[in-house]
Amino acid sequence: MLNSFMSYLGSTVTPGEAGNQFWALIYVLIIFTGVSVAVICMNWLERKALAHFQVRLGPMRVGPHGLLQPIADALKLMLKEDIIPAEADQFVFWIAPLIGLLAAFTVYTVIPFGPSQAVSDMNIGILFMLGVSSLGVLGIVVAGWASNSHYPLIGALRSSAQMVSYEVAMGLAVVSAILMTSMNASGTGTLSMIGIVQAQQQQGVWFIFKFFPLGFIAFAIFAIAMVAETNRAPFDLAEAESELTAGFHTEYSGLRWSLFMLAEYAAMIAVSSIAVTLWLGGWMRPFPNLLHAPAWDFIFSLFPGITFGGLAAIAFIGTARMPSHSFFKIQRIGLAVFAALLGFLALLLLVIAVAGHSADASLAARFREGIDYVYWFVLKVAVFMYLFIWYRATWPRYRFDQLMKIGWKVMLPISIGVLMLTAIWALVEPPLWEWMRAHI
Amino acid sequence: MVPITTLHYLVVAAALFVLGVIGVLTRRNVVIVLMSIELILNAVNLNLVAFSRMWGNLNGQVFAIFIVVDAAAEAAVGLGILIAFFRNKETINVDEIDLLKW
Amino acid sequence: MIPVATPWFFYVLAGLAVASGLAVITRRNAVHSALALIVTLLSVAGLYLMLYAPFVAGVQIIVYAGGIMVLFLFVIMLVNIDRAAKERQFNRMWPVGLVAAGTLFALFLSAFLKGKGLFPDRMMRLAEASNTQEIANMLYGEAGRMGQYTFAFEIASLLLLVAILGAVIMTKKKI
Amino acid sequence: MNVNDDTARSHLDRSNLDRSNLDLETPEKPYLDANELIINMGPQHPATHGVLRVILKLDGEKVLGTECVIGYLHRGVEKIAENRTYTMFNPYVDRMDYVAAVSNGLGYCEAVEKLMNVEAPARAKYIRVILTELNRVASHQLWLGTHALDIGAMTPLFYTFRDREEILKIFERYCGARLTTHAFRIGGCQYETYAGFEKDVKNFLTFVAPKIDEYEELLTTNRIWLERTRNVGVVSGADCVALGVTGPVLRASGVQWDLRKAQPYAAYSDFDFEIPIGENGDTYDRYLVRMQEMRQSLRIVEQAVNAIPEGPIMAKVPKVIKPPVGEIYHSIEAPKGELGYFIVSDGSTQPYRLRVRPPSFVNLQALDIMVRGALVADVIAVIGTLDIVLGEVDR
Repeated sequence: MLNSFMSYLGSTVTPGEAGNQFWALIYVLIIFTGVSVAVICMNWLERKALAHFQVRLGPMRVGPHGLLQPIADALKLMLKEDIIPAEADQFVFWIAPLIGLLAAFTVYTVIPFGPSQAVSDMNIGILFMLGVSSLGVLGIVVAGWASNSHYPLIGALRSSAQMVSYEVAMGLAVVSAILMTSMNASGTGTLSMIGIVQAQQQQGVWFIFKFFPLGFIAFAIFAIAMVAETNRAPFDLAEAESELTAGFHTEYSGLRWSLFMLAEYAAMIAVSSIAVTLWLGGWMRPFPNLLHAPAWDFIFSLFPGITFGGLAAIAFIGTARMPSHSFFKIQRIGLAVFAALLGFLALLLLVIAVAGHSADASLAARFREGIDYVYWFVLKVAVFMYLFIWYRATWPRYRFDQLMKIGWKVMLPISIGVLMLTAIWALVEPPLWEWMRAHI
Repeated sequence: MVPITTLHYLVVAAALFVLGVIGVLTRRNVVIVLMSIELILNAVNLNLVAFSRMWGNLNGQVFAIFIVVDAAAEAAVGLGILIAFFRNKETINVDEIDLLKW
Repeated sequence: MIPVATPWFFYVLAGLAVASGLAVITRRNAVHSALALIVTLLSVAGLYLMLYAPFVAGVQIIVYAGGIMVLFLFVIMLVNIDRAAKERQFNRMWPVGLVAAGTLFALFLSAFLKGKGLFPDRMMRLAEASNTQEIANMLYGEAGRMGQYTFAFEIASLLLLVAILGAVIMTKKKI
Repeated sequence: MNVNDDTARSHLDRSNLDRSNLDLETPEKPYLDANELIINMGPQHPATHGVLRVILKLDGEKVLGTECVIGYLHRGVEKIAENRTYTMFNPYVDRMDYVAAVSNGLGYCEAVEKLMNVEAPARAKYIRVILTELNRVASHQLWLGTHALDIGAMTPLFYTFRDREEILKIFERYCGARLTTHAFRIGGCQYETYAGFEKDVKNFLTFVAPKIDEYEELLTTNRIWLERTRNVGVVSGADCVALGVTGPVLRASGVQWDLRKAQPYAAYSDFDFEIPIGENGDTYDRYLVRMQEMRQSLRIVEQAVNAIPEGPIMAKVPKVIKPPVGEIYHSIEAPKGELGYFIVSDGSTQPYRLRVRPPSFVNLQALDIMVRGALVADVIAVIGTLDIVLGEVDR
């Protein structure tokens, strides 16, 4: 037992590949906890960022700057009465949020946070991800049907039509990225998530910049389709609150409703992870090939510490700026403790970075590497998360027919065109280089 | 524990196949009849993939993929017929679809 | 990689598949049937994974569970289920059908038992990592040659096109 | 277009106003596809601007017809008037269109003044114009915020509320109330302007002009906004006239009809302003017209505040108001359209009958012809663009 526990520590493959069930379980637990925490953070961040977009403050009362608001919300939702309408289909109503949640969380088993920081490296990784995330629509459809009410039903029909349509464009955009992985000596591509990032590493370019502008167009299509896929503004027709009151989850309340929210945010992080993996170099730090000297490695490995240090500094400034009134005393102490925690984390990360730099191939070095990978991956995903909030603050909502028009008449043809052009380019480019090398 | 052999998979596939056949033969609801057909196709797929592993070549898996394609086409057309039928007769019971025209 | 194809997995997945398959044909409500069918499909996908057919498993999840079943649910919502659920569920010939199906199952089993020698007890280890690539080679051909199934593949795409057109024409109210 | 054109009147008989095919009693067909799905939108619905109930007959997402059910906010304002003296009734009118209470008060006071043959002094008239136009801006800002929210753009709501706040602050400093102001009295204004009123108004003018550009920046050229509003809820000028629709909805359909120009009341004849009109009569045009109206209102306020005359603010009005026997109809251009008061006096201290012509109520009639054949989402957009206030619809 201890043997298998220790034996994995030195390995450089995912626990799934190493066949180490124990570490796989640990990774699953870490990732699921991490995702849940990320959803909570995202909840707070969305409310705050959205509030600041809209010249208001957002939550300020529960904890300093509303930091404890998500926890209070979660408590409230858990304690709230969980109403099941009398005419609803009890069993299906009960199971619908779980389907969505399960689909959203299962996806995380193949997301590569680093070359070995994933539960498993399936060689059909991306196929698995698309497939399982497409199961999420079942939860929505079934929830709308089981509520036995008109608004949820319309919401469910809308969202199922929407998700199925945008999956097509999404899939084709993904295929064009997968095609790019085959641009190596053997001419063999890969569907494995880790393999895709490694292909970008080998080719020395993020796929967003590959075959410019084809990679970028494919990425843009994916970026639009993924907003539609997760039912977020401006494609949030399924839960358009001004039209369908709340769409498919109109009849849901309490914990079950919060499960839908959890699934939605988890799905947002999941699709952003796909985009990051396919087009933005996954766990790679910027310019790994150009700035590959150990010194650069060291500098970039300081980033996690610096980020947390910056957050701590912001929290400290917030503490200092709090009104000096006895009413704010507890809040001030809370924020100071929070800032101190962040600062401690920053210090820890910096120490690890320095220790990992000095001692090669030690546990610290491996630790530092892992932190680096996860940090860059999470940073890229966080950018997408911010974009989701930004979209929501800026844009009105599309109408259903316009949404369908964009999906089928704009995105699908463009993605097919990009796919064909990518294939042609991939065919033409190597011989062209050969020819140029020979003649020029 | 007995190691799992091809035969195990064949028995599962046979069970699914028979369940599908029962569904097709006895149910009245067309939607469920169509779903039973999916069960049958899945049983066949399971057989093909099991044999593919037994013989160590991939022909069976390729066939399975073709069957999935066929299932998609069948579902689309079947459900299309169902909707057209429902629009005209307002029933989805298979034993009321005994006229070839109306 | 250590194979995870332990018998336990097989028995659980097989049991799930058969049990939910039974639910598919017995449920009164079509939505429940559809949900049961989804469970069956996912367990069968798990069985494919155990048979070293990851690509087929992926296709099963994407096309069946994510595509076809959504279509089914969509149609179930379009037609009125409430009335259908109140009616008689089985047709009058159900004993005949049951007997016929039982006979079929007995036939299968006897064939399996009698022909046990025909099925070698071996289970080949298929190359899992290159599974997708090998399937692609068979479908599309490799190194400039036409694959074994390229023609069939094209026919299949044509079949899909015809199916799309047929479905659209049939369901459109006014053409 | 000439409003008195006979062809416009006869438009009422045209088939697109035919309501006979809206049979809400049809039993539900058993399937959703060729169905008539009947949906109850409201009275508790986030986007019906209060307690409007719209029964929608849908074919999938397509609207086959609508039926408005109103009266959830009915308070019997007109009946109350018969039991109150003219002075006592004055605050009640504020509660009809509560986002444009100043306009309501202006219409009522002017109607009674007209009935009594009294004229408010020039200074009172100018104060009335300033406050009314500020209120128009506030009303349009509220409309813009809620309309954009209905269409899915959350942010403009908070921007407009932030700026509307400045107007409400001016009201509060002037008369102590923010929403239901009761700013005017029969015969003039009760309150003299507070010290620094002019400065506040001028500050507000310089403050809000760039903000209106800000709203426009967010929406006017936004592709999604354009797609959601262009050719949505189209209503022709002739239809508008036939239905009695007034206000920005009428002007967006290309009919240049504004009571401030057509029959100037208060001091409007003194000011130079334009009447913005639209071309297509769609939701986008109505949006543009209202945005322009805000700017024009600011222009009027600027002129008025620069030229505000000195003098009394109250005309000679008896303590007990007893208008002579007779009847009067007086209408003003409220932010939402023509707000008219028809008062029958029997010579006593209370009106014998008082009838309000509320713009929201009349404009709401256009909902059906605007959304028929459109999608559910358009119903929301159209309810928003009609700019109804249920307090005024139901009274």
